[in-house]
Amino acid sequence: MKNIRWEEEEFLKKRKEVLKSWPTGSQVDLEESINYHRAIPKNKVSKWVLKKAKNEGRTLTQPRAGVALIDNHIELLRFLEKEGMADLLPTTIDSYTRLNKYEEAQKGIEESIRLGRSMLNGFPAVNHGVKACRKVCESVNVPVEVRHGTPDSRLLAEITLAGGFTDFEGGAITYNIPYSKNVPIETSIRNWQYVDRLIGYYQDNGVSINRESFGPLTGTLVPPCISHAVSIAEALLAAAQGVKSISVGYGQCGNLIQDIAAIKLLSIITEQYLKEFGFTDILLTTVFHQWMGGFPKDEAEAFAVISWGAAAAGLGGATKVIVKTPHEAYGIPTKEANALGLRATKQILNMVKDQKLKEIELIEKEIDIIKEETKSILEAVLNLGKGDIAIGLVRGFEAGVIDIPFAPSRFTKGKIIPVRDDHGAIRFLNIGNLPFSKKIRNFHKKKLEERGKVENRKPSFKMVVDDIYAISKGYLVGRPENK
Amino acid sequence: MKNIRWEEEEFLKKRKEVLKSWPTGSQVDLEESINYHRAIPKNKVSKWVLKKAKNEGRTLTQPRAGVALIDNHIELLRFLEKEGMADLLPTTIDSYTRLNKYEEAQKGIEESIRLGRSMLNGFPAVNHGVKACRKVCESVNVPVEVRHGTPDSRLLAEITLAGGFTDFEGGAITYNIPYSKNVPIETSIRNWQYVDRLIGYYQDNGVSINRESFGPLTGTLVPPCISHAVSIAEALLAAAQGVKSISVGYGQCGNLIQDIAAIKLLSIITEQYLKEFGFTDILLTTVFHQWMGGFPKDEAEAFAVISWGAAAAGLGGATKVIVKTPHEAYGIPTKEANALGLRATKQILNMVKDQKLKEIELIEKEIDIIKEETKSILEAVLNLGKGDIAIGLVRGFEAGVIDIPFAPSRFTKGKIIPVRDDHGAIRFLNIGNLPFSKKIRNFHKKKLEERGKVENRKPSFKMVVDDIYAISKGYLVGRPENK
Amino acid sequence: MIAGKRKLKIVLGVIGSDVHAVGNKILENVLTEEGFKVINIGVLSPQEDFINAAIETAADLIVVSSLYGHGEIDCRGMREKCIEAGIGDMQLYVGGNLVVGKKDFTEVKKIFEEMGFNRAYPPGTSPQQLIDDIKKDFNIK
Amino acid sequence: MIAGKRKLKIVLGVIGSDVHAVGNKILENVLTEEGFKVINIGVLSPQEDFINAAIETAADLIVVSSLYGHGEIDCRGMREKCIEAGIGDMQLYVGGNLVVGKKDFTEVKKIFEEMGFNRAYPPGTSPQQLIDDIKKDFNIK
Ligand code: B12
Ligand code: B12
Repeated sequence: MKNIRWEEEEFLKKRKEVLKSWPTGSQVDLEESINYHRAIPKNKVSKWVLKKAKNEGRTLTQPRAGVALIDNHIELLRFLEKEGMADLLPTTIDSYTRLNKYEEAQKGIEESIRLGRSMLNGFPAVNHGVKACRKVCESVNVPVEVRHGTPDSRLLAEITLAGGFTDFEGGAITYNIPYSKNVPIETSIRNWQYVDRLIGYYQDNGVSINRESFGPLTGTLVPPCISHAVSIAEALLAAAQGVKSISVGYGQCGNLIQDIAAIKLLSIITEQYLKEFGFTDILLTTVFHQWMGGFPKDEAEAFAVISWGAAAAGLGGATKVIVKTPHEAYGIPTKEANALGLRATKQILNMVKDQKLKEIELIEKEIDIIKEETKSILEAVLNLGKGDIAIGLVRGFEAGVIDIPFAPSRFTKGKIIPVRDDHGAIRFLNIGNLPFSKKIRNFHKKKLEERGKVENRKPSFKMVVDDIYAISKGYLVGRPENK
Repeated sequence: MKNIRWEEEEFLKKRKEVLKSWPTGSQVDLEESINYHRAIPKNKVSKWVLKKAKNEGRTLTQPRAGVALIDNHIELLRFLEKEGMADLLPTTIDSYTRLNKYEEAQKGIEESIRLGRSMLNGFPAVNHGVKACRKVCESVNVPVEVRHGTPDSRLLAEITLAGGFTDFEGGAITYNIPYSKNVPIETSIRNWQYVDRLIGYYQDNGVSINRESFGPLTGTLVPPCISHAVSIAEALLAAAQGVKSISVGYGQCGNLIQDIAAIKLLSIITEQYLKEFGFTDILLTTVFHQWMGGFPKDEAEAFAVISWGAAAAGLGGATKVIVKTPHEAYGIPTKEANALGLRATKQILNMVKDQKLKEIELIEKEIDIIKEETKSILEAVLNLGKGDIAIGLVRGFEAGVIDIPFAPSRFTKGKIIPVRDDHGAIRFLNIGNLPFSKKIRNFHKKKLEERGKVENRKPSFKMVVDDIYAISKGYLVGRPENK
Repeated sequence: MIAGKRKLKIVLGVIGSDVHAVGNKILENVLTEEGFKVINIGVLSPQEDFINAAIETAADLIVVSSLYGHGEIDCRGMREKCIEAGIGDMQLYVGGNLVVGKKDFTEVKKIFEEMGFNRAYPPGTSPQQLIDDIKKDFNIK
Repeated sequence: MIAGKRKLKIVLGVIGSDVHAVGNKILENVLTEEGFKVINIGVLSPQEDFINAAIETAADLIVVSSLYGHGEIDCRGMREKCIEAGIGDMQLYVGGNLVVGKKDFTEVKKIFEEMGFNRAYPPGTSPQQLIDDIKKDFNIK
């Protein structure tokens, strides 16, 4: 396995296997699907909508949404388009499908019909098949993206792309490490190379599908350099298979300076790496995820967290923001709650869109830090891969020079421990095996000493736990009582 | 009339008159009230709570709230303390009382009893009298402030201060020009000198009552220099009568840079003027009002506006923030809606409280602008008053060197016209008679040309109207369609 | 309005102890631009001022604003006063934030219609809506 | 726990195809610090793994987490499987975000109690609540 474009033959051979893995696979006709895509108007194609937003400096809104049954799902999306004024729509896939458990998904569909409410936490697109997907995409007037969390999404990609979706989220790392326990990185890279090649194939035939990397990873105190390194790696993997429209993502940390620095840097540094590897004709856009960790239960407080995320997304100039809802702490939102999150977000975006935050030294300094960290990680990864990012990722995760906190997967060391500094920016309590310079190590140490002093306690795992709960309890930094 | 401390004799003579103007006046016994205040614990005294917050760099929350009947009002305040976690409570006075129409207020009380719902937009404290006020203040565990909009609040002050309130909002300008049509400035200055002297009298006897100026004025695109000049003037008026605890206020503009600059400058420059006039022992705190203009009707959008205001208040370091509610566009909020606004606000404040926005050139530049403008206005006012701010205000408003936009009063020229620039900061379309330097005039002209160019239209009153509607329609800057 | 025809005369003001001046200024501006003759008596206006202005100018319509929540008390008896003053068939519109609190508007509308107002509008009604209705009621194209 | 006494043994895990690892890690941490013996089978755990672990370690209590919304499907039949496996009287607690969507919890509680769970908890229940209830149920002071 290497980060090179798959041979057509190899790809086509694999396709046959993949399409056989569940009956609906037989519904896919690639040539017919390419023609189908060619007829989709530009305002319903992610790439074009993203490109326009990028040029205009606007931030688009997108919810998460998916229910078990086709008609309900369509109703849901239409509602979010109309009442939520969503610029982009999603189809969030259920967790059984994500783990290729199509039989359980089938049970979920049947139970949902029987009980008259969605028993699945998303839309089981594979079970529903190509026609159903087209029906979904045709029923709205904006692009629809497949959003999931699937280590092996080859069949899902085949069916949904044939089904008219123009955007596909995920990646070999971002949809493996936070979403599974036992999938080797080599396996998920192979499977995602397939997906990327499939999209590359569409691209070769003039059809642009956008590929988005899932920036937030475990959603839990992920330091920007970690998600940046992963996003860049996934961009390089996708580009190698011929993908030409790529979005890289980032999950809000909560400290405004760090968030603006991170999202600004993300687009600059990813472009640089793409260029360095010879990919010069790629449309690169950014995605900002509103706070991905535990939410407050109170809806007013949730609105505040949503609004704060919208503000950072807008001020940071992200191309799109993924929106949370006031139901976040409880469960999959009703369509009404989902629309509320969207409308609050849009109000903030519109209020900040003309505001420029310029000449801020703190942001520049933070950019320098994240940049140096990200580069150290990627350099080490590439070294281990002898210049090949795919091999480098496998070896890098093994060595822990790249690592993801709080992940279920046993293929990441899980040695790094993040924690907030005294201003709420996410720093490292434990750097694990990350290949950071002495300067960077000292930087983090100093930052945590600063906080420790204020709180009159040593930085420890207790502090981390406090930080994990903090936002859901109404704070950014998890202080001990009365601090 | 001059800005000098009233003679004791003059004051006591006036008191007799004032207390006779409505039967409940006879309930006031000043010496007994002073003793009553001495027994109030510090955590229920505004000055001490504000001082603590100022020292700790915290931003306190305070709602607006008031209903016609005593028990309902108490229930309301208790609810806001408990469910809204309000740090400070208000008692908002109804509009009849504000205009000294105690007979109509009485009708309102009776109608409210008859119909079983509040027919008044606030608490008619004068009609209810001293004991009722004490009952209100005693029923909660945080300081309670009288918030109103009364050009002649002498009796209101007598009754509510005797009634145990420890904070009193308003001022000769801020509670006249936006709140009445026909009250000469000289009259309102006299009446507020009385109030300030009354508070000074309490102070002389060791009882600190906080005096807050109503920064937002008409709540409609008020440029910071205007409200700053007025706030400083009212601080000087209060200080001259012996008031020792003063809060100055500011209504959110919506542009983050301008808002942070304004609230930061407000405390610095007011301190400077107080010092210049020899008042060195005053506790000065600041108040930030969440957006005071027209609100969006949609509650999710309203939450966004509330959150954005909370963010600016917190990042700007205001001592207290006055909180709006998701019902703002409709009517007096229910207690539940009021608590929602408070909780959203607190969540944001807690999330931003450790975040420092430093080294921002844009903020420094904005501070310089507002400072120069404010100083020009105050200098002109003081010149006209030959160094006396009271006389200067009367002459200054007459001359238009100080002026308030969109006000009902005929005692302000109403010649200045504010409008937003391309980034949403509030600038001047028409400078009226404000004594601005050529540099400042050019600055505003350039800023508006910039916006005009972007929107392809000449800055005009149409632009102003668009700006007035903008936030309620989901934007900060009122662009023409499709801009 | 049809050019050449007599201009429709509208008395405009904010009733009672209400000082909300902004909407009033905008309404004056918009109605005037639309071609109506506006007599704006401004904020803090008692019922009598509306009626006197209407009589003095032989107005066709009175547009009452009430924002601050006392609308229900302030507007009571206005139709009766019109009748007493001999302009009992005057068109009366009212709008703004008519009652205290956020209430179901159908109920509020009923209250004001029973008071004798010809039209009553919910919070945030656009001036365009008002213009459209005036044109309908006065048969203006 | 009373020192010297046998430690209470708790099997902990996240059921079904659920990968939410954070709460699980924290629960392990907190329960261990409280003095319990925790056998954490982690995320993505089928019913069988819970039961096998409980049998192997002779556990006193199984604490099931389900965050992702499929709890209702994933937990069905668990009590029956316990009975089959000969640990029919095992204490079963369940918590997390048990069903799809924001629902009235009394209803949800009923569903899980009818399935044979001894206790079922609403979203965001604090670990302290869990500890308190364990102590109550197992008579630990
Ligand atoms: C972080 C997060 C993620 C991360 C998880 C990373 C990882 N691998 O751990 C990522 C982004 C990968 C993710 C993925 C998904 N998630 Co998720 N996620 C969250 C989120 C925001 C926070 C969870 C968290 O870590 N909280 C912090 C910890 C400390 O709290 P906790 O998990 O609640 O656990 C505590 C308590 O619940 C309690 N507890 C737990 N178990 C038990 C048991 C007992 C007996 C007791 C007493 C107490 C108890 O104690 C724990 C410690 O305090 C929640 C929403 C929220 N809570 O705000 C959604 C949420 C749980 N996710 C949800 C969903 C649907 C998904 C996805 C399907 C994607 C999607 N549609 O958006 C996938 C599922 C993937 C899968 N197969 O499981 C839904 C579940 C919906 C429902 N139940 O109706 C939630 C509620 C969000 C929502 N409102 O839609 N998610
Ligand atoms: C700015 C403002 C103020 C400013 C007013 C400055 C001034 N002198 O003009 C200040 C700060 C001084 C103020 C004071 C008060 N206010 Co005030 N204020 C507002 C606010 C935020 C915006 C009003 C505004 O200017 N909007 C912009 C203009 C363009 O819109 P508009 O006023 O709604 O007018 C438009 C429409 O209503 C419509 N319209 C108006 N009349 C009519 C008539 C007809 C027939 C039609 C078809 C349409 C129509 O057309 C207008 C133009 O588009 C509103 C809440 C909101 N709307 O968001 C509260 C609000 C009106 N105020 C309110 C209150 C209670 C007060 C106070 C009593 C203080 C308090 N308790 O907070 C005092 C009252 C003082 C008094 N005696 O009147 C309440 C009224 C409550 C209710 N009805 O239940 C509101 C709704 C806020 C709230 N939710 O509590 N206020």
